[in-house]
Amino acid sequence: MVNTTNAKKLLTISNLNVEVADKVLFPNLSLQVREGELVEIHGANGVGKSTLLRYIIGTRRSPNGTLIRVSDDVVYVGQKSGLNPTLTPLENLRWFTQITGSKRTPKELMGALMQVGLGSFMRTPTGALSAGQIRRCGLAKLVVSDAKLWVLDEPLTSLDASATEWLREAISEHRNKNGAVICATHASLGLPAATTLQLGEL
Amino acid sequence: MNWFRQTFHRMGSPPYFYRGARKWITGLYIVGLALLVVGTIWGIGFTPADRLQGDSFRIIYFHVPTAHLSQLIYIAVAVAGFVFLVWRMKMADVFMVSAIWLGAWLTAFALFSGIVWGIPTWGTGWVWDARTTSVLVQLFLFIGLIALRGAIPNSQRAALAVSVLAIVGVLNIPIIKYSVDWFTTLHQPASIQIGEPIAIDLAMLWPLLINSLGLYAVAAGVILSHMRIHVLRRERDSEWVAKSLLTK
Amino acid sequence: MNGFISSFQRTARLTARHPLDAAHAVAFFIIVTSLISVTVDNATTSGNRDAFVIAIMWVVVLLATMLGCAAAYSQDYEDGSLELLVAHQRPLFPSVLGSMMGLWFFSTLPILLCVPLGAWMLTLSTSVWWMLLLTLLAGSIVFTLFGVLGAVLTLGIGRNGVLMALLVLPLYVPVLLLGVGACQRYANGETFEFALASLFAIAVALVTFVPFAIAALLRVSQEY
Amino acid sequence: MGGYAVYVWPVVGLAVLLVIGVTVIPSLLHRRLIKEIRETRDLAA
Repeated sequence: MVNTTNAKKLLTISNLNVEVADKVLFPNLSLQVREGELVEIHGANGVGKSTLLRYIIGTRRSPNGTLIRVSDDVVYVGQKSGLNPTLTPLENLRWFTQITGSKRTPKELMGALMQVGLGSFMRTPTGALSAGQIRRCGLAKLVVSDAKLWVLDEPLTSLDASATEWLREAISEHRNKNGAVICATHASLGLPAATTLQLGEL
Repeated sequence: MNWFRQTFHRMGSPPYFYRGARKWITGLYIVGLALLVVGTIWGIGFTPADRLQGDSFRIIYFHVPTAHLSQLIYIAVAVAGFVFLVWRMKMADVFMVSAIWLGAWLTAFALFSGIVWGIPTWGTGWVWDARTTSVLVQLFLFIGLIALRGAIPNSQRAALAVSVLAIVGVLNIPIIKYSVDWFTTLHQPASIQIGEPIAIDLAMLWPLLINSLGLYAVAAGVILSHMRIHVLRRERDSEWVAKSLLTK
Repeated sequence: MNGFISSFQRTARLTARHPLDAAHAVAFFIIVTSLISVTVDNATTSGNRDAFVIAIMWVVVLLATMLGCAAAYSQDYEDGSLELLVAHQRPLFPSVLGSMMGLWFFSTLPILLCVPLGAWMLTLSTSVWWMLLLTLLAGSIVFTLFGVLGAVLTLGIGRNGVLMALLVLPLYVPVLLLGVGACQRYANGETFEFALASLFAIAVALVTFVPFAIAALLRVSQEY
Repeated sequence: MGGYAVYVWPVVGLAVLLVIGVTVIPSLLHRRLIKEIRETRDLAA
């Protein structure tokens, strides 16, 4: 594990109001994420967890507060899969690497799909896969991305035991390589040295 | 310039606007309605009939002000859209919602009065000439804005979409005007004589001016009172609404 | 009988919840009729059958192109691809231009290829064919641009294409008039070059401007 | 007044209706909204 106090800051949020439909859900939020950290965001439904993640990946802009991401490299696995149901997992993954600009050979893409257990389904249209398989395919994005900061929204939804175990290992490995993970979740991932951010009533 | 900036700032504050607009609305209504009554009676009863068009020319006292104002409202909506897109000022959105309905009604009325004027003057109610066509397109643009606004439940998002459509539409208006002008000069059948600018007598002009001013005042009042309603609806849960309702 | 009554009631209740929706189809009817009317008007006064056919062909291509754009970005919106695109592509403009050219190439161009078939069925003089195709080439690009704009404006509302048509059809007016005008003038043996030049100039201007509006709307669609 | 004046009256009539409509409707809406807000406040209190 990296010594967190000396590690580089990847994300700094200060005095951000998390707003949904003109209502401030969580005022004056401040958060720092350094290399090697895992931040779990807990909180009840509708408290603004997903919204906070959207501020972090930059699809939402806030009128107040500041949010500084050290670099553009962030990878996001959200509630929606981000996979086109007509295309195959392989084609979807290829499109993902194209828009994020991470260079991967077809072999590497296939390897990523093997890792998440979709080896025999990589040429099936994604729409024909089960909910759990689609989640796995979404998580394969983490493998093919160069991003240092992983942003995960309820990553454990629909995952079976083996996939959960794989994700926990992948997160640990990413942290060892100076990466950081922000994860909105109901159930704690149960990994060591995780910071918890409780949204809503404390 | 300082007072201007201050007023601009305050207008963005809902309670200030809600309280301040009330006096303005009453004033605008009184002045506007008085002007409209004077202009209408003068126009209908006391101006000489036109040598060529007879009495039906009096329709222009209603047609011209509405047609002009509806166009002005469309441009104002687009400007408000720009303000909303850039500064996300909520009052700009409130203005847009309030103004598009009035704009659509005025445009429809302008079309209707134009048709009625055309029957005796041109011998036909409808001609695809430059003005009628572009006013019709403007009505369609207003209808589009209303439909879009009504279809999106999230008010923030609806406002953004309406802003973009209004801006695209207003940039299109000169192009529409140009193309319609060009297209309709293709075919001018000789049986129809379209509006040579009639040299208007000053006695005929006065009621037109008075009616225009009256209509502008009433329209401003209508938009302000709609805006008040929207502000109140939006802020129904806030402190100041509770206070102002209790003291009444 | 119970099933009939309950279903009728349900439909009535849903209509009452959004009364404006029922008016959309009516407005669509009126707008399309006006578009046909204004373009055909010229043909009826000149008495040239070719001018009439040109007007009809243009309106049909317009509607076909517009409907082909109605679903643009809606799948990406549903499955979250759009969220990724907005998060990672800065600026969004090239990406928008790319998918729009793709849409034009694979969905609009086939319609143009069928235009000679339509012209033949409506017995348009063969001398006008190439002019019709040339003007429609510029026209279809603009129809695609505004069609995508309309589709993006109505993203995630879950309505049918009628609403999108209401927003977009008024924007089609200038290009329709210039295109039909140029073509009809050509058929009547009048000077058409100026209209043709204006048509292409407007098309080029819109190709550079509209994608920015679309990109802005795509960002906005993720922002609430 | 004669001749074509018959065309003037429908326009004037509609104009009057329009002015009454656009001025009266907002104030009715405003009153209804205030009543509604008061009601919900009373319920909450």
